[in-house]
Amino acid sequence: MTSQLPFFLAHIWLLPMFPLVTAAAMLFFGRKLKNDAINVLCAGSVFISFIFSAGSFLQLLSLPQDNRIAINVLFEWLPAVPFHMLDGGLANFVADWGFQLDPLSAVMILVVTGVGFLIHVYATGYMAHEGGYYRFFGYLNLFMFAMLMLVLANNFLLLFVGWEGVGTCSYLLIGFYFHKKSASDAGKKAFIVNRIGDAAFLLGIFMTSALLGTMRFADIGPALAKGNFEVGDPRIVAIALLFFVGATGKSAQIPLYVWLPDAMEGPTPVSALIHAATMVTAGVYMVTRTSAIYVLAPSALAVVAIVGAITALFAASMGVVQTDIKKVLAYSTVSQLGYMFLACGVGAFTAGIFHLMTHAFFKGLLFLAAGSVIHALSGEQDMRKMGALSKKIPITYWTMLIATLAIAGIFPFAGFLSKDLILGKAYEKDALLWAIGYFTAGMTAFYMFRLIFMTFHGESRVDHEVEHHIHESPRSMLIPLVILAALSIAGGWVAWPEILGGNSVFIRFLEPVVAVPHELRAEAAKGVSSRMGEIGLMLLSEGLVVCGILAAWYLYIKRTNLPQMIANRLGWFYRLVYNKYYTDELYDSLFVNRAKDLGLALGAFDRTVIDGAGVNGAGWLTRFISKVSMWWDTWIVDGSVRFGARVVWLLSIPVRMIQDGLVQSYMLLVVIGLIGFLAYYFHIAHQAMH
Amino acid sequence: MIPTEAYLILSLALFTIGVVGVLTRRNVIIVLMSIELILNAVNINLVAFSRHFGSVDGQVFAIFIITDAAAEAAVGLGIILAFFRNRETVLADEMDMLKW
Amino acid sequence: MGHLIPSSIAPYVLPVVYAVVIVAVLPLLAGYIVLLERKVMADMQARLGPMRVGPHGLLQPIADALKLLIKEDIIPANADKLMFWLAPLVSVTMALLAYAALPIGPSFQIADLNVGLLFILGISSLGIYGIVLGGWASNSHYSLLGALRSAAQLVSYETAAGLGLVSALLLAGSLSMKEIVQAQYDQGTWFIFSVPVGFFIYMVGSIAETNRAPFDLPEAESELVAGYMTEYSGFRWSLYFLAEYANMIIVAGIATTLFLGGWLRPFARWHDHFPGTSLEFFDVIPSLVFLAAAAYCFYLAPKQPVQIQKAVMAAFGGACLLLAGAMAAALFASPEVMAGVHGAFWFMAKVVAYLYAFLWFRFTFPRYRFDQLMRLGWRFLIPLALVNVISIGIAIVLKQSLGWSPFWAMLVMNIVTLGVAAWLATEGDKPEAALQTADTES
Amino acid sequence: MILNQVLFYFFALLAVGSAILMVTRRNIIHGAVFLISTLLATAGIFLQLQAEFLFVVQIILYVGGIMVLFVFVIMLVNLDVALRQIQFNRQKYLAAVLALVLATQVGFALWVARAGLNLSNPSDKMPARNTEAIGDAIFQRYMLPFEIASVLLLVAMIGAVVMAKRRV
Repeated sequence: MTSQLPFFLAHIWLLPMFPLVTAAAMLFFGRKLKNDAINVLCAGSVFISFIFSAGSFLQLLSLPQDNRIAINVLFEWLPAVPFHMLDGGLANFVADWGFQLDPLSAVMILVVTGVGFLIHVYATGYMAHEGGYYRFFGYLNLFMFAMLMLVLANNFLLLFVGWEGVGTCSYLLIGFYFHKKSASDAGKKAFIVNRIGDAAFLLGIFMTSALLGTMRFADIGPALAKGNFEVGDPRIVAIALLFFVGATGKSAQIPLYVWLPDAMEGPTPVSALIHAATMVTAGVYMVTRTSAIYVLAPSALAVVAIVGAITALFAASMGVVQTDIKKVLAYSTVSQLGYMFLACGVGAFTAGIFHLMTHAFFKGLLFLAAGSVIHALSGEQDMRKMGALSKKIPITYWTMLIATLAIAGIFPFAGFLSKDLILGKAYEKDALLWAIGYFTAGMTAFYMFRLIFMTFHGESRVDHEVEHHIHESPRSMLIPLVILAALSIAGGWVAWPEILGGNSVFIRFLEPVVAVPHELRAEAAKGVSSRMGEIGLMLLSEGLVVCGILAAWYLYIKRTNLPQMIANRLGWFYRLVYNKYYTDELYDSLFVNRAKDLGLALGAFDRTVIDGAGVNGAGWLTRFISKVSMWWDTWIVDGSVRFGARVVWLLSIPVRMIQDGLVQSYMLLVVIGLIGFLAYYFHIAHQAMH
Repeated sequence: MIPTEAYLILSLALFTIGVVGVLTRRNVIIVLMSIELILNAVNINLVAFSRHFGSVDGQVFAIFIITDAAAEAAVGLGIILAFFRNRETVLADEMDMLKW
Repeated sequence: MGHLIPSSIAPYVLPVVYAVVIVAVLPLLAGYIVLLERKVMADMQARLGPMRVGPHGLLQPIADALKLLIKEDIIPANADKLMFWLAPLVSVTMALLAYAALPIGPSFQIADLNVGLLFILGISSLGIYGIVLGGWASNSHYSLLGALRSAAQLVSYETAAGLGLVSALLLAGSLSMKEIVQAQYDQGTWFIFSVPVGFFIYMVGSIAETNRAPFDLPEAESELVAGYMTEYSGFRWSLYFLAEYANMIIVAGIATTLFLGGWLRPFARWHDHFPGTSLEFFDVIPSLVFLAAAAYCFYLAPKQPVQIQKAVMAAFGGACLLLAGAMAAALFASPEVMAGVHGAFWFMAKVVAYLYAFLWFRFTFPRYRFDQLMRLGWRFLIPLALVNVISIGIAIVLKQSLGWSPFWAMLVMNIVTLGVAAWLATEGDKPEAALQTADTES
Repeated sequence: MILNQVLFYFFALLAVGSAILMVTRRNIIHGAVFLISTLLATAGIFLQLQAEFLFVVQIILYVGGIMVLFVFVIMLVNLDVALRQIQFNRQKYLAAVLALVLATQVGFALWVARAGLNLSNPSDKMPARNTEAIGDAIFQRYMLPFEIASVLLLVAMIGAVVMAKRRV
């Protein structure tokens, strides 16, 4: 079918290859290259793939509405093997090296390559003075490759390849400053926590292939239809839950969110690209990709929604008390991801993807701006040592302010549209979920403006030696900021809701690929809910947001000592929240230390039983046997040999006495022989005479 | 007219002395000289018999023996010189490099 | 007087007498040869030479002999007594022993061995032991070096000299001295004219054998003090001295016998075959010589400063007069006596001429270096002698088998030999031609 | 006749005595000298056996050639330490005894054979001119051995030169 496809769609598989090539180049001979060459190669390759994805997106648009899908299979990865499914039917298992482009992955590749390119450009400025420049960009390009593989895969197995690839790259990049213990620990933490989710995800994949007999996304829908499972089938629920566990791992949801705040140890562009814009959203993508399964498992959907809502609330509450600027952004990322899962959980997968996109814009911008601030303050991350920077670094200030307004959800900005879409859907599903999301929105506004005020306003608390050389970042860092700011403003307009007289193009663009729960489908058939309700919801949220902003202003500009008093007032709760609800300690005491104990026990077992009894015993036995055989060799074998040699030596004594190499003794022997000969001759003659 | 056996006994005596010298002396040069002595005894023997049988063949053989003695002395002394240059010794029982 | 002597020892009487005469006369002769040498040297160097002892030093040899005999006899402390005592004895004994086969006249010979020539060569070649042992026994580096040098020199040049003699032997066809002289008489020519190359080779070789200049390296005063004689003194030294001069006379006698016709007077064969010709005056030459000597003595006698010297000079003149008379008387005695006496005269004359050549060379030629000496011996003389022998053999074959005349055969082959000699002379002067004489030099 | 016998016994005693001294002397030079006298005595024996040519050859070659070579080498190799060293090797007594045994055996053979060979009265018909006779024998009957001997001498000469070279 690839034959009649236009060029870009026929060659999607090229898309991940550009970053792969440059990554290989970096990792193999990057050490030899100059920084400029590295910039051109890496950013250039990402830009090329961005152009490529834009082109393929346009060509995808040109296709007819109902089959906007392009699949090209390079080759069969695992050859077709017939096997028995759970229901006994015979299926042909096939996993091929195939790429698939449909509206969902099109959005994803646009976000990934676009934001990725901007962040590459930013990184060229941010990392300019770091060591291991080529290493950093090599990892970054490798991540781009893996992420594109992830979003372009046409089957679970290939998606899992990308899934693990991004995990590996995130590990490498978190631990980029491997000489810092905290950084390497954070990398390890991220990796291990992800392992849990990945294990579940892998189980889900197995169950899927066992149940549906296929791995291709395109075949899942038909397989489900052919298997005509009724809604709530426990096997489907199990698959859905397993997938969701995988998603929580990758996308930092409760209970596996703990790795993301620590991941802020990595360089800021990494935080922006991987831990805000792209990778952490892979879970959302995956859930959306498998929405056909989820709609058959309402209970799983409920779990997703609840977990997402609670995560959003928890993370927001933790973000309120954080003082490290990047940590604040990290918790806000977690809570925004919670929003997305909330959307998915209530069945509004398209809303989730929409929020994913807008979030990629403004959260990436926030991280980059924060990085610019840190850059300006030469490495300072603690907000209590900032303040009154708005005049000193205006561009950073304004772009960050825009992003903050966007994430807070002020009316025309992108965040407003996506978040209110989610809230609307949640309200239609369940009021409690809506309430949580609503409250979270307020907290978001509060802590984000707390960040803004503490950083840019009030009186300066910057150290003096730092004070002197505060400077605006270079142009290579500012241009991405500006572009992303523009996107944070206008990026959401592609889904301008009908209520405000728009037509949500984006939603309808995504409609064909995502499934919709039956009751929603029924409501949709029943007709749109009351306009006034939606408008009211919007106004309510705007009001709450404004309150949050004012509270932040009051606390951190007007009465700067008040936060401390509040903290003292509700001490234990503050401490609880400030210490992140002791989650890490809890996990440590529950899992980590237990695992360590298990390791110790196993180690003891190894030492005592396996090493002691087994290995050392075997060694001792071998040595004993070898001693015996050595005794045998020495005394019996060698002994007999030496005995033979001794005998020969004894027998050869006379010969040796003869063969002494002295000519005169030889002469003596000649004389002796002569005498003997003469004696014999006389004997003969005497006999002859008689 | 002196009987032939007198010459034979003389040559026997010289021969025995030569043999003793060859077998017992450590100095290679004296060993060589003893060999010359032995050859000399043989010469006496030959000449005595040549007179005994009234033909000169014995003397011819004596001449050949003298020739051989000359050759042997030349080569032997050459060897001794070379050996002495390398080993600083002319003792026969220190020349045991054959024994390896 | 034959009946006085028992027949058992009759054949041994005459040889013993001859031997006693020779042993008695030889030292005196040697002494006077020394005097002659000094006089000739002085003459060649425009000096007078010994004049004090006796008129014109005529008694010098006796004085020297007395001095040597009464001189103290030193034996070095570390010397090997036996050898030190034996060596000069060996030298002089071998030198004197060689005279046994030397025919001074047709009848004046101790023993006519049929291997006479070889006997003389062998005995005189034993003289080397005197030198080598003496040099070794005196336990001195100079002596040892001199001894080794002279030993090497003798061994090298004996070969050449012997081969030089062989060419004459081929012509003579015998080893007996008498027969050799007889062969020259029969062939009517001295072999020096038949084989001049052989004579030349033998002459050089004999000079080297007797350690005379220019081959006197073993006793080169300038290099090693006096060679093997350094540690010797007094009587032993005089024995060496005597041996050396005896050897000189021996080689001169051999040369005379083999090449110069022995006791034959010039043109002997013509004289005997064509009696009454103008050659008769050879008979009176001996008497005339001695008469002239006597006259010179009487002429000098009055000129002597001292009375005693006048008397001595007159006595010498008288002695010469007696000899002249003896020579004249022999003319009228039996032919054998006449031949014996005159033969002895002619033999002595030739020997003295040969020795005069020795002295002449000594005073005119510079001394050789050792490697030059060896090169000359091994790379020129010996090959030349071999070629000479071969060519003489060819000449004899030409003469006997192809019936050439002896004159032409000898002429052709000698020309060939001389050509080879010229080639060798150019060839032997190659600088790298130094012989492997490492042993003798170390 | 008497003089003949006197000469024979003189020469014989001289030969044997010097031979014994040659074998037993400590000083090599003395040994060489005694060997020389032995050879000279032998030469006298030859002369007395009417082998004049051999007598001269003995003197010229043996005494005048070979022994000179010996004395030479002795003087080159002569070490004072050699005088202080032990002169006889370990097997001397055994060797002497065995040599005597051999001598007795040969003497026994002689004693047995003397009658058969009629040794007591040798024939007295030697050719008069000894040298010519030997020459004829060598150059006619023993031509080939003579040539072989010459080749042997050549080989020996080359060998000696090679051996005695400074660095071989």
